[in-house]
Amino acid sequence: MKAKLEVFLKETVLDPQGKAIKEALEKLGFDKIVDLRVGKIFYVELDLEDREKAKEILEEAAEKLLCNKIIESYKIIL
Amino acid sequence: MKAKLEVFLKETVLDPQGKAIKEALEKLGFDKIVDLRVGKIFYVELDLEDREKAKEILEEAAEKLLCNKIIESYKIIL
Amino acid sequence: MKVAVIVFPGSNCDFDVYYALKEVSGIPAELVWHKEKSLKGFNGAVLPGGFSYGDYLRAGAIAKFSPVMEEVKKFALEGKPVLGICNGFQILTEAGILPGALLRNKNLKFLCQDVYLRVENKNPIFMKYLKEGDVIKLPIAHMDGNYFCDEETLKDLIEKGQIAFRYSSPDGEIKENSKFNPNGSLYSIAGVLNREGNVLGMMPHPERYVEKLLGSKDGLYIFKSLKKFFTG
Amino acid sequence: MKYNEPASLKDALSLGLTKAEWKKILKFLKRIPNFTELGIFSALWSEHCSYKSSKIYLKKFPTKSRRVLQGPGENAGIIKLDEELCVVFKMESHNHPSYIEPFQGAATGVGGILRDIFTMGARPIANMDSLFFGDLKEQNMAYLLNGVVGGIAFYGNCIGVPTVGGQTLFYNSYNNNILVNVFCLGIAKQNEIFYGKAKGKGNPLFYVGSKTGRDGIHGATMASEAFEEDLKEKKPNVQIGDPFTEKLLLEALLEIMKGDSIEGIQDMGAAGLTSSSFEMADRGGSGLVLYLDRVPLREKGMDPYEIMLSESQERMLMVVKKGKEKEVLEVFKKWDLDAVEIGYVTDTGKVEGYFKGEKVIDLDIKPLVSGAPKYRRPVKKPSYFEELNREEDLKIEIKNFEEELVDFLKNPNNSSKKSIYRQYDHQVQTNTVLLPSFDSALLRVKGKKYGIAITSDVNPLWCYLNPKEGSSFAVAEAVRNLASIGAKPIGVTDCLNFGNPENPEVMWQFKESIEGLTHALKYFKIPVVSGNVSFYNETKGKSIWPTPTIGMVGFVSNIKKIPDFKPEEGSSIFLAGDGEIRLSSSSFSVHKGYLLGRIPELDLERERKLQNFLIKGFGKGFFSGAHDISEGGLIISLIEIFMLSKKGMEMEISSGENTLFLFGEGGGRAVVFGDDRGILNLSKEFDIPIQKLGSFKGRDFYLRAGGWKFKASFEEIEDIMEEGLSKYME
Ligand SMILES: Nc1ncnc2c1ncn2[C@@H]1O[C@H](COP(=O)(O)OP(=O)(O)O)[C@@H](O)[C@H]1O
Ligand SMILES: [Mg+2]
Repeated sequence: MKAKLEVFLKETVLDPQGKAIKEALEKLGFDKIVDLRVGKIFYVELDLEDREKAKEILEEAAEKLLCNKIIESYKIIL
Repeated sequence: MKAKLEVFLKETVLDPQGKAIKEALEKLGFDKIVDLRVGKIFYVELDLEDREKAKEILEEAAEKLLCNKIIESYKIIL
Repeated sequence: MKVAVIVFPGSNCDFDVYYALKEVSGIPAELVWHKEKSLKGFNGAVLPGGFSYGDYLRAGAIAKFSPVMEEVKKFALEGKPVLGICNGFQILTEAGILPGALLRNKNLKFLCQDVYLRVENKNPIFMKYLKEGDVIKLPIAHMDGNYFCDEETLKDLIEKGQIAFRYSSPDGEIKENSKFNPNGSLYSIAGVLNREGNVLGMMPHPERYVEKLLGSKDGLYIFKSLKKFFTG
Repeated sequence: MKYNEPASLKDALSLGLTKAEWKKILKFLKRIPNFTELGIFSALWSEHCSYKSSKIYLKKFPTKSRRVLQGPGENAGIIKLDEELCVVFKMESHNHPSYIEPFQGAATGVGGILRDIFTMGARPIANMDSLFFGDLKEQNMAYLLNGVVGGIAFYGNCIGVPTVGGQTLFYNSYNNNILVNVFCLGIAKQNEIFYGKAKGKGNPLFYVGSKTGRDGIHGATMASEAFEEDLKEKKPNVQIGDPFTEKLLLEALLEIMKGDSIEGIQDMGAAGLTSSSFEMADRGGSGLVLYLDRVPLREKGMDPYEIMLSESQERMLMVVKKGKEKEVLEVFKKWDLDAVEIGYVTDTGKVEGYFKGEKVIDLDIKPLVSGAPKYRRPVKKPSYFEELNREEDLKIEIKNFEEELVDFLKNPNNSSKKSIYRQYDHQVQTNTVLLPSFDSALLRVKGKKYGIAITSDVNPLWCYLNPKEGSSFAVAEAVRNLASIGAKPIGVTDCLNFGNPENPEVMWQFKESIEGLTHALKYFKIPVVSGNVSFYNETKGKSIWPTPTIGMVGFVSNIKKIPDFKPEEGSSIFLAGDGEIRLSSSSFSVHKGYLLGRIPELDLERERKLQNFLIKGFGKGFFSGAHDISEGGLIISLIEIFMLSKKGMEMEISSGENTLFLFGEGGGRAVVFGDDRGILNLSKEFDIPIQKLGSFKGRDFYLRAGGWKFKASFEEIEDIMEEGLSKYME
């Protein structure tokens, strides 16, 4: 099965990337975009069909490797 | 309203980052993860409530700036 | 004759290029801020290396919207020389002035090292003093230098003679999957030209090797050629 | 606790102050401070900001010479190059943050030291990084190494300052406390220097750069505490580096500084707005009024306590000359940066802070800054000292020379550091004449005949075994590394990394180390102009080895007379200098699992003779190259020369004790080569013992010593030399 894992900076952590991109959009006239933050997304293919199991595995992968919990949080989308 | 924009490498473009992460996961024993690709995700806050309009704006932002169509595709999630 | 060295926010080889042009190669040059809307009085432009806008989105992606880029595009169409080095090359591809894109290095790390380049072209503007098959040594310093384009474009580049340099061994041998193509570029491409041959984009830094004191003068081939083009 | 409510002893203790310090505060104020004011005290009186444990010792350093324009006490030190130009340099640690989040910790470390340099009006032209990690086989160590190197690369490369050298060591002592020391050097015209002084009553005070968030609140206090189990709680302190914004800040400031609108300026480093405002007012003998609601905020609902103590990066505090506000704002606008007037200079000797119309800070500056506590903490000679300092030297038996040598070469301490420095742009700004891999980095100054050399050195093993002489050796080694490219020292910055100062044994190490540094610096007449002390490098009661990192700046009078490492076929390879070498206390002995021994005898006179010999030899053009002998002994030096010259070397060694001769370590020695006759004559003139080891011949590295033999090609040795480190960095 396919799944997605989103990893993003915690709310309170500065996001220089998001800031620079937001400012660029502003200059291009996108005045309706009032906030923008950047994250990573992992598109994962799992060799199983059990959603619970998949979630478990992704959680473990996030905790161990994919998410730097000091500054980031994550979300699993099945 | 809030929206998300996913930007990811086209299938035909090599994703060395995804490959490296996949291999690292393998080494950690994640043998159920058989494929992994990495993309970017933009969390956007729009100053409007009209979904159609939001989609239009994000499409334009993607086409103009956020996605390089030579190598990437995108997907809007409202 | 006068060359504009464009300064984007985050450019950091702007002064190096300026120095190589003006002090070393004797080409009149001026630093031009990216918000400038006109390049009147200039006969060519160099887009220098660095990290425009921090490379925070994709390398070169935001800089392509700088006001001065309209003029750079005009230069490209009018046949005036435009040289993009490193981040400058990335900006040119993002702006669609040159084909292809520059992906993350295949080892995912920034690479600062010497590379050997085999000359693939006898472009009269930039490579007058080089001939096909020559090998020169220049340094690279980038995170995203892995050249990519689709098959059709590659075929086109080859057929139309738009490839300027390819990464090679010191003897000019091309080995795509070896340390001689450190960033993993498609077809070992290190630099490309537009169809008309007046726009060159390259990842290696010719401005870093123009004096013996710093180890090599191979970069001068390009600047001298440019000078010759201007002075006839 | 609300920011404007009265604080208590309990609050003081929770902020890391002691009971005695709390009493001292009450005595100064003659009232109870509110919570914001207490926060200010705790930050300014933290070890990191106040140097309360080290101050009495640091006073001993020599700080003057005819070249010194600014010694310790400012954002960075300044040394004259000629009548026009000067160099501005400093080294800083970012140890704790880098352990918590290696990439961002190291990145913001670089950002911080860069700001210290350009805030003085200098353009940063070179960085160095001195890194100390634990055993790479430890879980997480490779992650820390890659993160730190990645962070330094990210910040330095992006902002366009070349990282031209450094030092990287791996010892168990750093398993739980890695060290990240970053050095930056800038160049400026002597008449365009700016100081961190708030002067001129009525002058407006500007805040420039990134917005303030709740980043790293109390980072200074954190750097003043040992790591305990509650690491997790301290994690939210992590700050994110934004090199792009800093690049804009750098260019905008240097542009403004060409005009005549700035009175004084300082970056907001540790303890953010607190330390910058108090220190600037203190140096200027003035006072400040701050309107805290004008500070640009990134997060909602921040209160004065948080605003004063935030350590958000890429921010500066600036006193502008009255009437020049518009000029300044225009330049910032050009660079798309925010600049906000947040207050003005007074002559009250106070910092007064207002928030929503209420006065929330009302503090006299003097007691807070100059009146900060100073401690003469108890010292005690550690028990290990006598135990390890044995007179008799270690005997190490080598069974299979080639195997053991290759194994030693694969020790990450000896590995080529290429996997690290090729991630650093070391050429941007096109001034780097000698790149990483040389004993010192060398930079040209466009339009001048001279060059600037920099090196960073310390042998922490020696500093552990003998803090005093080990520290003297750190200076001697730096001098030797400079001389090995023909440079004379002109100034020093230091980064003194130690354990917990409340532990008398650590304090003893510190005291001894300062004495050793002072002794050697005075001997060589090199002034200290800036530096940094990092205490509390301790985890669960275990302190790191004393690590006084030395950043030394040298002067090469003729940039053309430097090593080229292109020896002629057949020319000789000489060992220059002599003196005691020992196996115990060598890095080979540690590699073999020993940790003991008296360190070799320190002989500064011998070091000076070698230094003079080397510098003279370069001046005369006798040397094609020279390489000092330090960690790893003669064998490592020879291999490194082979790597640099790529010329075959053939050597036959017949010393009574070949293990000692090849792997032993001591001071005062270097390998030199070039013009045989010239070198031999010069060695006589300088009374330098010299010994021919072999000559440049063929293509391979070929060494024979008694029954031992080692022969390998360049490619083979390159692979061996890279493997030890690259396998952890792929
Ligand atoms: N972390 C680092 N960053 C940049 N360069 C480094 C780093 N570590 C080591 N180097 C470089 O590698 C070379 C060898 O380092 P080292 O063995 O410490 O030299 P030495 O013993 O002569 O001081 C030097 O040129 C040094 O500058
Ligand atoms: Mg050395």
